Amino acid sequence: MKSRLKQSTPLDESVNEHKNNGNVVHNPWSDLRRFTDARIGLGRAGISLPTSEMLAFQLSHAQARDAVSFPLDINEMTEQLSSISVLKEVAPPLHLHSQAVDRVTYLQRPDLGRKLDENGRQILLSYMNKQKHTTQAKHDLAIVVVDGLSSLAVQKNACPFITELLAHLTTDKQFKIAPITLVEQGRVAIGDDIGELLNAQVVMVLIGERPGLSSPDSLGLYLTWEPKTGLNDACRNCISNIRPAGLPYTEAARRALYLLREAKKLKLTGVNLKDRTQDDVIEHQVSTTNFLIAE
Amino acid sequence: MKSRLKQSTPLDESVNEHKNNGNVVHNPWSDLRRFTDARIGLGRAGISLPTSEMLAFQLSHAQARDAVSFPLDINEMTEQLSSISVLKEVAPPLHLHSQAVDRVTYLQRPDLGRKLDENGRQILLSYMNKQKHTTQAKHDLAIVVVDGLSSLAVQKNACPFITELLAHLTTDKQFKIAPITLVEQGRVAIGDDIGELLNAQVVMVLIGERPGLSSPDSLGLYLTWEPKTGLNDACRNCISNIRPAGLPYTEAARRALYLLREAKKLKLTGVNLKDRTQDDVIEHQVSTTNFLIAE
Amino acid sequence: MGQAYSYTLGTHTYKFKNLAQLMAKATPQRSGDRLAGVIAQSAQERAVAQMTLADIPLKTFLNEVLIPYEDDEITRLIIDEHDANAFMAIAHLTVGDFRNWLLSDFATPAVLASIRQGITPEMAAAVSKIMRNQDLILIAKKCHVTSAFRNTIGLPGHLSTRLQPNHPTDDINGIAACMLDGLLYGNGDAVIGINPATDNVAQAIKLMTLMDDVIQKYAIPTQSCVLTHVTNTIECIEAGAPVDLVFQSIGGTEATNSSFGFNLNTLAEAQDAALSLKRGTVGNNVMYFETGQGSSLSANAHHELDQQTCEARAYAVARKFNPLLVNTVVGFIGPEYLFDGKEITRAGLEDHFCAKLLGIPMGCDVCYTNHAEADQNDMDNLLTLLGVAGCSFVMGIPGSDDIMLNYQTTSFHDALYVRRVLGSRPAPEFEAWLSNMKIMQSTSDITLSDTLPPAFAKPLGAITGGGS
Amino acid sequence: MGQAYSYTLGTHTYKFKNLAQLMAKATPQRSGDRLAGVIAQSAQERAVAQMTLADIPLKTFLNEVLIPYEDDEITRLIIDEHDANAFMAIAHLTVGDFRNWLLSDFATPAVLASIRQGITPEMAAAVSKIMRNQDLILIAKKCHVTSAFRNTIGLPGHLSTRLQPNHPTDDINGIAACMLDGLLYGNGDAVIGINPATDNVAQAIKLMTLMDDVIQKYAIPTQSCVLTHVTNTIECIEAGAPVDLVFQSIGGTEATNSSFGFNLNTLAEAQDAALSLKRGTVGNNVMYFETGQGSSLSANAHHELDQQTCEARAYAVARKFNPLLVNTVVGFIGPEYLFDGKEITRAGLEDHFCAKLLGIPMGCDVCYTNHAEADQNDMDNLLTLLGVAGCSFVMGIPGSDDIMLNYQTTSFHDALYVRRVLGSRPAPEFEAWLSNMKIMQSTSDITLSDTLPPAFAKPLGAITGGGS
Ligand code: B12
Ligand code: B12
Repeated sequence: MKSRLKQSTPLDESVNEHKNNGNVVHNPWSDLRRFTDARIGLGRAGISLPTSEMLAFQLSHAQARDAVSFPLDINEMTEQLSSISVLKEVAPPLHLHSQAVDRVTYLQRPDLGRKLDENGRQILLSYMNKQKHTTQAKHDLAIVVVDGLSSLAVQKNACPFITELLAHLTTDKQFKIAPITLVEQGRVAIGDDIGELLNAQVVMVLIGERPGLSSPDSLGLYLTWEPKTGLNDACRNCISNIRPAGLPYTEAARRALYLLREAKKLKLTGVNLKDRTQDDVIEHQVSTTNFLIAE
Repeated sequence: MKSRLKQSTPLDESVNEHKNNGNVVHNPWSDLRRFTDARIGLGRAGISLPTSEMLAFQLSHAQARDAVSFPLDINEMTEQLSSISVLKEVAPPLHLHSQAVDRVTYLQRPDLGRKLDENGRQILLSYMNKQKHTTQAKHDLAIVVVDGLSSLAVQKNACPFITELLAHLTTDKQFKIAPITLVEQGRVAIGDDIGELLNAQVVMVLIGERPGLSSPDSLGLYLTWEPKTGLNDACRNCISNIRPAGLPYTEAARRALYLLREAKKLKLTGVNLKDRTQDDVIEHQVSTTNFLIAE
Repeated sequence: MGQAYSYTLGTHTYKFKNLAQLMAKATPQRSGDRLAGVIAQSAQERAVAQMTLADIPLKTFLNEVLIPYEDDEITRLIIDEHDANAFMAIAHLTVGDFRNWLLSDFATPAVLASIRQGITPEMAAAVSKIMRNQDLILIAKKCHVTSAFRNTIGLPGHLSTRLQPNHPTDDINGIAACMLDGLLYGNGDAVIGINPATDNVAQAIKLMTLMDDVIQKYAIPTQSCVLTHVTNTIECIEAGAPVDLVFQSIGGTEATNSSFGFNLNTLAEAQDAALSLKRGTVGNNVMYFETGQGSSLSANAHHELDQQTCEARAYAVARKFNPLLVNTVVGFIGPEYLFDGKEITRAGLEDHFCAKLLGIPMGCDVCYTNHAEADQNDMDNLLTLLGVAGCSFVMGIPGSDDIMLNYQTTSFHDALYVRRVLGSRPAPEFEAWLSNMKIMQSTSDITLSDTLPPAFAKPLGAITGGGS
Repeated sequence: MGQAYSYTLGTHTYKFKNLAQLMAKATPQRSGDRLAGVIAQSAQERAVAQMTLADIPLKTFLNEVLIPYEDDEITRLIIDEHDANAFMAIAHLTVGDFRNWLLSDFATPAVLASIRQGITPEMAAAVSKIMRNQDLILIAKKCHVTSAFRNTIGLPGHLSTRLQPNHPTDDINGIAACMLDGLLYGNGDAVIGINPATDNVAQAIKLMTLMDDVIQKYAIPTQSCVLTHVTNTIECIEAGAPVDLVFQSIGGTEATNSSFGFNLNTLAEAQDAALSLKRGTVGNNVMYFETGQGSSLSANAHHELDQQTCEARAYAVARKFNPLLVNTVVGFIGPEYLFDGKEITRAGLEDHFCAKLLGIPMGCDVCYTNHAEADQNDMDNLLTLLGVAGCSFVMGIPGSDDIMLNYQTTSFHDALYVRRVLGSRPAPEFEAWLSNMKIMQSTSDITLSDTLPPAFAKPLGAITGGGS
């Protein structure tokens, strides 16, 4: 995870727009934006945000608000997921829905977003019933893809991440993966309902985090051991900010694999399962030297 | 219009509620409330409103909000109006509706509240057509009763006021009154549409003023000479606050009659027609002596 | 009507057919503009309109008028009285630059005062549309506008109040009772101003006399006003009534004002008449105007402008007549024009900012009606924000409840709250009176006397039999 | 669960099945309480509940607990540590009287401080429910709460900021860049506090070291914090990391906190560990807590209480551990709990008031998410109101945009705005540093240097090649 050298963004250009006129004081450190997407070095008019920055912000906000209501493209997602090669051995994705019937309800009723609707229950029950006849109806891992607050996040990042993850998981032939479920209007805890019905040892929820102003597409991962309806968040682990401009897929997959392995070892997830991936990675053992303290 | 001696209201009682405890400073002049419904002499906690007064206000506000959405009882109003003896000679009240279909629309679209809907137009046209065959289809006065922002105001005050008014008007046999119209979801200017269709020389709109915290039932009167669609408020005269605790019916009628008479004389209403009723009333020529300047 | 504007964002090009439409679409959301059909269709369109507006040179507003010069006497007033010298300091700026410039440390109170006459209402409206609430507050605070009659209004760190003792039948003792209540709560330095229930010259004179008697008897350094129609007030003056201030509701288009039954000549005539009475002691500002977003649209006199632009244009009318007081009655008309507490708050801050920038002694009737989505908490918020912004005055009414106009505005208590919490003081002449009369124990930390001030004990004793 | 309450209004009798329900129904409207099904069904029912609540003696809250003593360690904490002596001064009051008493001139800052330990969270919540926003502001301003570590937070007339340099991958230079930005905008006196993207002890230590290095190198009189789980921080301390403050999100019920994975013992252990490091210079307050209405309901751990009452109970947890900082992250969770700007504003003022009344050094993360009905103007309003109320600190983030937590909070610029407009100053030790470092030209009128402060010119020059 080295500092990424960023392309200059629209922010950078707009800074100079009102340069000669409006008495804007520029910040000589605006150059540091190559280290971060954060809105640093914006300059100031008196002590206030310069006009161009203020308006750029307003525009971003308008766009982020739209992102919230952007619906998940089920067909495209199903197609994407079906094309993951390792998943070809697994049953095709199942399409589920929470008890929140639409976006407005979803936003006002998080409780409903946490519960699978009856139709979904039936889909899973009937799937499991069919399984009973062939193999033992148990799964080592259920991956649940949920729109959450940003369908964009899921659409952009779920498949690449799953691909990366499975590339390493399937080395173990004993490991049994449940069919991927694709959930509309869901919250994190809906993984408990689904994982339980799928009789999964661990459920991994991939969910769209609420869209940020500069990060409308951030994917969150929540891992829960022995999922069942009614668990709380203390029983889960989380990996956040999975997206190209955040935690890269490889790195996220590495952490997820670590957590999966440890969960299996300790037979739990949650507060008592600590992510110690960093401990053994050379890259992160290096000093915290940064430009501010470098001599 | 002498100072009314008011009954003690709930306000008066609540003042003493928290007397011994909460460090409320009482105002020795709270007695002056007999001169006004205004919330004077409330006392203070520090410099703030005492709890009891604050909560009484909250309750009034909750109730006033309800008053806005209280619908006009058409049947009761029709009955009331029909029972006015002088009106027995006139055709029964006509029931009309503005183009604002419901309360929500009404509140958001004052433009629609100003326009008669098509159905209403037809009612008036057909009424006028029928008249053509009998007498000359002209009216000296059209009285239009409109719910406005307080149906309560209309329900309580329109009939007593009209009765009072007509008691004096009908002395003149030549004076031809149009059938009273009863309008739902209307604004003042809807009188222009109606007056024009009824071919009235003057239209008198009686409308529910927006409900106040202590005066949910205040009736407004607007007089417009030669009404026709598109006039503005500069062409009208207004008498406001007609209700028992405000301008009494007799006094309101007296003023209305004055304006009607002057309008006829000057052939106009509006800014150029000044209410000079007071000039000739002894009661109002007396000095402005009040307790503050009395020796 | 002027040129079209466009802005390309990604692949989409937004078009604005003229400056008026661009202004309207750049305005923060409010119900009146939706009603008028001039509002932006989405938050994104609004943001783009703001960006487009930011790039427009201030000069444009001198060349491209929003209502034709021939059709509207307010447009003529704005253009004819524009001060090109004062404008020079900002002539090179775009709207966006102008915001930066106003926020910059260079724009001190003195500098801001020096350019006032170079700013047109439309420039003020335009720059306000691309400002956040904090900008509106910060800059307004730097715009010092003072005016005077029997006391001085608008000094920095001061907040005055209009004592509004309305009564549904104009009952003399009812009104006097409210006046007493207000005075004993330290209110009334901006003006003691009655909205008469009955619109009648004799009535107005009666009320003027009442207030004048009280002001004289107690030697109160304040002024009175009966908020009747300007033509009535002219008659009152002719009849020899004690008129301190001439009132009129004003709007930002000629058509609005003609629906209110007056024009600029009427106001000039009234001002002359009032000045001729020479009743002011420390100053000569004799006019009192009320404004408020929505009145033009309500009179169908808005020429497709957004309501905030119409409102700002009303300040050109006000400015012409050197008023003592102007206030926006911001939530008065109702939710048809400003839907809820949020819209009322925004509008209040905009109006105050634009007026102050233009050099108007602006106060605010922080208020709402019972058909609006607003409550006392919204008023507390706006009152506090305006206090911080240096608002010249607010209303003071018994217990917030206007029993005649049927709406809620700030109470006598509210005024003391904001004075206490911000340390803002009444007009200095009035403050001295409050101390002398022993109404206030301390005017610096805003504590009231716990006992009845001696001067008022006597009349009260006579009528109440010694208090309750 | 306690007795029932009723109130007769006209012919209608309103019934409340117990104190918890009465409290809930008396609460100003918000979406979370609607979601929980505990909200009043009409404005009138709410008004009646408030009137009923106003008549309840404060003593009742000591006898009638809202969550059973046996079931909840926070109830036990509240009851067991209640200071009967401090309570004496107010023991005879009802909730309604208590409001009057708090507003009265008798309740000076010193008196208010003396009764703190006699007030329970439920009493504070109850009285706040019958207060208007202006009351919440006025009284909070009188409650002075100071705390100290390497500087002093909460002095009257001061406003501090948490510098929040979050980065989605915890990139060291990305974080350092935000820190620099914040420091050069005069922010960071409350704490420099990072929310780590990755929840991992090694990672936390890295970030702690980073901040400690900077604080030491530039001798900044401030403290650092990594907002990781309390159990992680304990591990960090054991590993010898430079921990200034221990962070934890806390809620007002035992079940909430157990869903967050800790209990009171965990916090006690962490506090001991942090105290053992003796890193404070001017004080020993080593804890930093975050709270926010909605977290209990969200964890289904609200015991049918309204969310504001749950929130106030969290302050009992905070108070137990003498924190340096507590802040309510008021719009953070989203519209599920606080729907729009109005609800966020009310909640922010309530939380600040209740905390200050209880003696907690309260700050506020004035914020909103993109799925809420709120915008920057709402934040400007709340920020200003909290500034007037004497809020201890607010957040400072580059351009308001948290690129990791995905929400908008106050920016470095916002903090300067509120300081300038209200004259509130940074913590005195930090203020001196800002002057010495030539970051601020003048700390009294909040002007920044136009040139790069010398101490930072060098590292910047090295990396940027001399500025842009
Ligand atoms: C709201 C209001 C206004 C608003 C109207 C805009 C709007 N869209 O509502 C504004 C602020 C613009 C306004 C202005 C004035 N008003 Co006005 N207003 C009121 C108020 C508070 C409520 C009216 C109401 O509820 N109407 C009922 C609703 C359901 O119908 P509506 O169709 O929406 O209302 C229309 C009328 O109310 C009309 N209107 C409003 N005021 C006036 C005044 C006159 C003289 C006329 C003819 C019409 C008129 O405007 C509305 C839109 O067309 C009343 C007080 C009251 N308690 O009623 C005073 C009141 C009617 N107004 C009054 C006055 C004096 C004025 C002004 C003349 C003040 C001035 N000196 O400039 C101006 C000009 C009015 C005009 N000629 O257009 C007086 C009238 C006294 C009288 N007996 O003649 C009243 C009674 C208040 C008072 N006592 O001071 N007003
Ligand atoms: C909102 C939020 C919260 C809210 C959750 C309440 C709610 N109703 O939303 C509150 C303020 C209570 C909260 C608390 C905490 N949070 Co949090 N939170 C977030 C945030 C900003 C957004 C989550 C989101 O959008 N979820 C998606 C929506 C659609 O689904 P949802 O079902 O509504 O969300 C649920 C989960 O998000 C869950 N949740 C929230 N935080 C956490 C943390 C952990 C470890 C777990 C397992 C679950 C969890 O709570 C929600 C309701 O059940 C994320 C950052 C991000 N960009 O995602 C951080 C984030 C997930 N939280 C984080 C942390 C550390 C915490 C705390 C442990 C902090 C602390 N030291 O106490 C606590 C305790 C959490 C717990 N165990 O319950 C970290 C997790 C780091 C990691 N990799 O493990 C994140 C990534 C932020 C960060 N980097 O600091 N959080």
